[in-house]
Amino acid sequence: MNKQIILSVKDLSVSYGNINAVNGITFDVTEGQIVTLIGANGAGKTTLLRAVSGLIPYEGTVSFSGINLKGKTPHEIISGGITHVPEGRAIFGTLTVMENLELSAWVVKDKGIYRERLRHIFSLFPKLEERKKQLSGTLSGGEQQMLAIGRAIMTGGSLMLLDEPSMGLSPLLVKEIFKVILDINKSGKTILLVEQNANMALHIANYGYVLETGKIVFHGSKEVLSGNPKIREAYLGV
Amino acid sequence: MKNKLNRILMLAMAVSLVLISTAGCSKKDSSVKAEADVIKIGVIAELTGEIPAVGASCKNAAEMAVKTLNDSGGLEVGGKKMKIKIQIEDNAGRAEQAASSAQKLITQEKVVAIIGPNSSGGAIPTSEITETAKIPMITPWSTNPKTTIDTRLGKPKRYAFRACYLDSFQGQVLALFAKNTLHAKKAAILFDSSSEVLKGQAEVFKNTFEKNGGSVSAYETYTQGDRNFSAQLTNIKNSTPDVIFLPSYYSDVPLEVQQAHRLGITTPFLGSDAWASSELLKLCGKDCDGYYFSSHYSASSKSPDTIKFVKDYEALYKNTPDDVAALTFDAFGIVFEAIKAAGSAESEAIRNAISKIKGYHGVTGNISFTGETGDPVKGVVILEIKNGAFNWYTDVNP
Amino acid sequence: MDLLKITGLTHYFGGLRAISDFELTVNSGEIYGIIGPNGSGKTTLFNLITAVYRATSGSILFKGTEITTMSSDRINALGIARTFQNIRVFNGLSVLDNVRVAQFNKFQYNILEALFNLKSFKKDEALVTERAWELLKSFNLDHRAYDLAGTLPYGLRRYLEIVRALATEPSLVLLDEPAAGMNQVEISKMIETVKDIRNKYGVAVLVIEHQMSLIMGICEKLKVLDFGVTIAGGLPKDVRKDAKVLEAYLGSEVMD
Amino acid sequence: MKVVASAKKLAVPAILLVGCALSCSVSNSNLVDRYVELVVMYVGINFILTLSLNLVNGYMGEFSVGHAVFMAIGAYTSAIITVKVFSLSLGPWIFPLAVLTGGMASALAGLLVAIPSFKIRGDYLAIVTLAFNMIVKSIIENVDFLGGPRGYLGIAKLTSLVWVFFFSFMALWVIRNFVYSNYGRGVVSIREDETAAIIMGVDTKKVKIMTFMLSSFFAGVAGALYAHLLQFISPKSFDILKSTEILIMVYLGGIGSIAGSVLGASVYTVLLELLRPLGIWRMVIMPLVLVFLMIFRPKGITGLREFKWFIPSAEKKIKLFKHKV
Amino acid sequence: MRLGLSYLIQQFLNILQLGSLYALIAIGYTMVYGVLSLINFAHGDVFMLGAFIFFLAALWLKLPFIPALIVTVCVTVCVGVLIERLAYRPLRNAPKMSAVITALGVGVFLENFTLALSPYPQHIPEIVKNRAWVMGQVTVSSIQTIIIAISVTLMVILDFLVRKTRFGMALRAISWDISAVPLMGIPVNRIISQTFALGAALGGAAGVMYSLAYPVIDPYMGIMIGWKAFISAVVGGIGNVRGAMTGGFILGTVEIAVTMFLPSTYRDIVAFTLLFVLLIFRPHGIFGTARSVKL
Repeated sequence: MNKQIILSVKDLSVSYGNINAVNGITFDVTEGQIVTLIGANGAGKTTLLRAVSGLIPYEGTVSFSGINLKGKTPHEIISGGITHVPEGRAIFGTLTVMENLELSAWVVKDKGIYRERLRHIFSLFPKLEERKKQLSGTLSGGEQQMLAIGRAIMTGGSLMLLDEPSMGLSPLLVKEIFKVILDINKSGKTILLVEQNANMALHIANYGYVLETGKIVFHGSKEVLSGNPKIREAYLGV
Repeated sequence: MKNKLNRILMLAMAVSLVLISTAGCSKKDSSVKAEADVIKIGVIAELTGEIPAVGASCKNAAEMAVKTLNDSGGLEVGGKKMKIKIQIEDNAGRAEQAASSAQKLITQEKVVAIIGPNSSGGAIPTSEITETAKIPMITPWSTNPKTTIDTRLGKPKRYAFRACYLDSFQGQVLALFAKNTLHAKKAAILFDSSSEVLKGQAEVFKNTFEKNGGSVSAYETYTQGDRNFSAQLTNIKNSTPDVIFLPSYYSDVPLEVQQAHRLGITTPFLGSDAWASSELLKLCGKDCDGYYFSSHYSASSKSPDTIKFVKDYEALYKNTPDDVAALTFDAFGIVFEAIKAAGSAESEAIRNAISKIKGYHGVTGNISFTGETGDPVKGVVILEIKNGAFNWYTDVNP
Repeated sequence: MDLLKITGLTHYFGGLRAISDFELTVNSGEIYGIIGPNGSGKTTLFNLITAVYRATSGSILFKGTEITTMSSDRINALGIARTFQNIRVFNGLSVLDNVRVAQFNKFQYNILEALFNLKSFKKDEALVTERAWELLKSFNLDHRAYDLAGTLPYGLRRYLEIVRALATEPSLVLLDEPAAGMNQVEISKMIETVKDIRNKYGVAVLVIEHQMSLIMGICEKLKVLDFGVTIAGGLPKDVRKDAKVLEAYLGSEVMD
Repeated sequence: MKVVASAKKLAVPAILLVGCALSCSVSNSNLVDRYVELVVMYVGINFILTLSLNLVNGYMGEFSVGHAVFMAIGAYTSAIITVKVFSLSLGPWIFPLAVLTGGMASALAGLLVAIPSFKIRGDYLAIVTLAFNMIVKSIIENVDFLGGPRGYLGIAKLTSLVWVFFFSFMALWVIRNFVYSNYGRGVVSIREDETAAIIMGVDTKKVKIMTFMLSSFFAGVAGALYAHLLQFISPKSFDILKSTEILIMVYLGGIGSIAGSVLGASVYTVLLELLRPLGIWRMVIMPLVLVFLMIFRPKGITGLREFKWFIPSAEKKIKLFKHKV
Repeated sequence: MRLGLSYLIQQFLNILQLGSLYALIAIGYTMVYGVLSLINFAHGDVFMLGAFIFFLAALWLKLPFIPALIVTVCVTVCVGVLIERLAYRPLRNAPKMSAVITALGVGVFLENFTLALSPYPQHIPEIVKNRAWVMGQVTVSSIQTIIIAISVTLMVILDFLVRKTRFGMALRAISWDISAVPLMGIPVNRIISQTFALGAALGGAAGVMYSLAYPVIDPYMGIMIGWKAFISAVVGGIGNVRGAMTGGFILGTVEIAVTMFLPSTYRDIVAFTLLFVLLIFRPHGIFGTARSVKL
């Protein structure tokens, strides 16, 4: 396997006012892998993802496939190949399922690719096809998460940032979603997964970073992290 | 941080105080120097705000009046030719700005008399200030009776004059005109209820008309800024009047008349002095043909003064002077006449001379003051709109 | 004695059931924990108790008084205060004022006394200010008392929120994820703080938390919510062994 | 120490006394031009208006756009009193009473906006205040007793520099006391987070009623001073344009700050006079100045900071800090 | 007779004309509010500019109606976009109220700038030959027909645009949650500019039609109608395009109905009192919904 680094983050810091939400973080994501960032609420995970996709200003460098992303607009970054499934899903409630998907195809110019991806999404989530005319605000939590992931697939790109996909979902649904994430990964996408559900995240990930108050405190392969007693106590509840 | 704000605040206050006073002082110096051979008159006009057209006419006529006089060598005062200088201030159509304009003209510009403001809302507060400062003021256009009367004491103000007739007189003339000349038995009225002038005209018309045996079949209103009168006109149409009295500003008249025609109303309209602007002809086109209205003056009058005024004004400003322009011109004429008669440019002398003016030949007819009030004795002109022009129809003198 | 007694509490958002048939009894001076995955209805429960939302059905009794239909400020006056998951201190007020404003119900002076700066106003203000200082001192916030709350670091704002809640002189405090975003050292400090709230101020605590160390460290009783449904309850040591809880909250260990 | 304390106690009455004496002598001597004096009086009246609107829009964070209506109610009420009483020749000492009555009437009207504000917020509340402005203006136009569109006449010139100073100072002192009391803190807590405020026991209904009433009280006072300065009031003086003018002064100076109101009212009023030589272009330049100011100082001139004289001594240590609203 | 059928039909036509003009302008307010939560107080003045540009196009360039309309719309679009760029974009992250005050300032600037150039009201020449058809006691004029037809067409097109096109979806997405929109790869700034362009286009078109119906124009004509259109937008539920349309027709109906049944002097009192009452019962307008706050 060609182990190329696709995303490289160096000394990334973000502050809101005087508060440092992220404090000098450095990490890499290797192509084709699932990398997870775990940590409690407020540890800075979401901020980190928002910085990577250009939504908030930051210090330090983020490069994607060797291209420095600093100063680029989210629009440029997204069309450059990074997709971001935000925390809380952020689907557009007043739009139908189909409209949500169509909208996320903004950067897709080719009709053929659009149809191809649509088929792919509906094969992953047959439920979405059943509900494609329904207002997305009326979907259940799990369906909304499917739609959010579906949108990211539609946008395309080689790296997918996933922010807490398991939030508010029943265990059964969480399993289903994580299975889909694995599938997506197998289809060739690199995934950067932010999760609170450390057990599940480490279960599917190749590599993990542990965040605490804006800093990385541990990192390692999933075996290393799962074996670390401190992490087991703090995050795995065992 | 605190100190910085401290400094900003102190600085801002100091700067603004210094600025106002120096602005005042520098003017004072120059006026002292120039006082020897220049008479300064203040003009307060509605250059911005709700009736900018009135202000524009007033400003044009004022500049023309002064230019004409100065070009002819100036005004002879006590054997010496003196030039007139005017200072024009904007009151934005608002009472407080009219007051500060007046105060500024009096205390800083040291004017001997003030022409304006035209709207009663500005003229009344201004008259209070000129009364205290003992400076004569002539409002060209404010027809509100209270402009020249001190309501508290119930007697006329000493320093407030006007160049126009009163609303009550005009309203009576129009009601009688509708009754006797137009032979109307039923009249409908549509007016701007937010305008003190127009509401006054409507009320007087209604009272006089009913007193003389007529009936008012519809009494409809709108407020300033309205452009759609269809609902009111539909009501009027249903009341089948013989005449529709329309005390409306000339900018509204075309809309009302056109909308009436679109609704199939054929009843003739009758207007007041608020119609009197050459703009009306442009705005209204053929729609107003055959209607009568009252005015302060007629641009088609055969009087030589009027003919010259209209010619000069058209040459300068490329449009026919409206009544505000004519009245402003006359107001200046009255002041010049008074200065000449008094042989002095002192405010008190001017005031006394104005109150004694008899039979001044103005653009708007003969103007006399009784000496008791600031209201002139002068006639109403009734005009007919015909073939895109205002034609003199009749004069009604008190 | 039952301080808070909730029976049959159910709430719907649109057609979605956020919480259903919830039962809870908190005794005076007790520390009670509520856990469950994100979105399982824990914060909704707090919002129902403090009347941010109105319950679809069920009843909430506090000190024997029905508070289900009461307004939020009355409920607070009765003795329930809370903190918020995503800190909601008044950023535009100073730290001191955040604590003083929470004593709104404790003021005796009327509006005229305030407007004209009369004696009773000054006396009351002095008392309230003193109380605020005491609270700030005991939570080590006094050195930042004059700063705007919006300028405090994250951790201190969490404490400020707790101080603000205590300033209302409650007999029950609802803490919504007090240790979110904290590391182990900070969590142990928070554990001490929560214990203090009960021991020093005699206030019962109902706490939502994901940090197991905090929950296990302080809670005398636990309730586990999943999808708005109570799936387990009882003593912490029993709950953590419950299979359903492990499955729902901690995530199943094995995946196929 | 004791001397200092008692000196502090006397500071407020002392400033008031000295200020009154000073303004009295200034207006009776010819030290200051009448024009400057008039402009200063406008500044004072505008300051009261700005400060009173700042209470609602700045401190409480609502968006009231019809503030001129309260001015109108104060103006008409006080004018009716003085005109009726003066016809009985009862003497000018009735004037402060008339001003206060005008304020009270206006405060009662404030209740009419306060009550809908429990349910209606933001832009919808803005429309409620706007509608209220239009309704009252239309009522005045239709009531002959109030002079209709012709305006109310016969008002004596009772407003002098002394009274303007006195009421400006009272407005400043009273509103300062309010802002630094628990009510004031409650007001700011509503702006910052209304839900949190009510949960933390702030009686938001009471606070809203107090704030709207106090705000409209002082707007009424300003209206009364205005009426007795210009001796003429008509519905047009209190239209939506007047309301807009007050709004502009509030945001120009800076919200949530007494210093902001002082600066907003003086800069606006003085600038309007200073730009007079520009004639018709004055009203073109004025809004441009405003737009540039907002772009370069989006939080107004003071930007949420307060001038230290306006902070009670007990509160002085509170650090001033720019922050986002 | 007063309330005869033909009278009612006549008044109904009046309502349609007035209501559709209010609705067209209200849409401009509501769309900008949807994307930026900003009350664009300058919109009434863009409408006024539309009338003036139409006047110039008709008088100076001697253009017939349709080309004059197109020229007007193009110019107002430029003005709308320029206002957004110069006055609002620098304040995108500033407190919301600063932008509102800036909008007020821009409005006053436009009014007085126009006034400085043209102090007298202007008359629009009769570009469209007006004909009146009389049917019994009902009179229908060609201008009335044109206004209603064009307004309704524009509204149908806009409704289609908002509901069916990608631009419309982006618009609705932005009003729902602006923060997530960039993540779809959508250039938010461009959409906002386009929204301003569209709003200004509708404002300009409304200006043209307004000046057809009421051919006297002056620099302050946008103030009152602007406020009324804004009220319409709020009544409908601000941010909602269909709400703005409904609100416009409701305001038109109320204003005319009051004149029909009560002395017209009471029109403002009754109309605004009704508005007051409506907001008490529906604090978020007719189509508006409260956004729940996450605690």
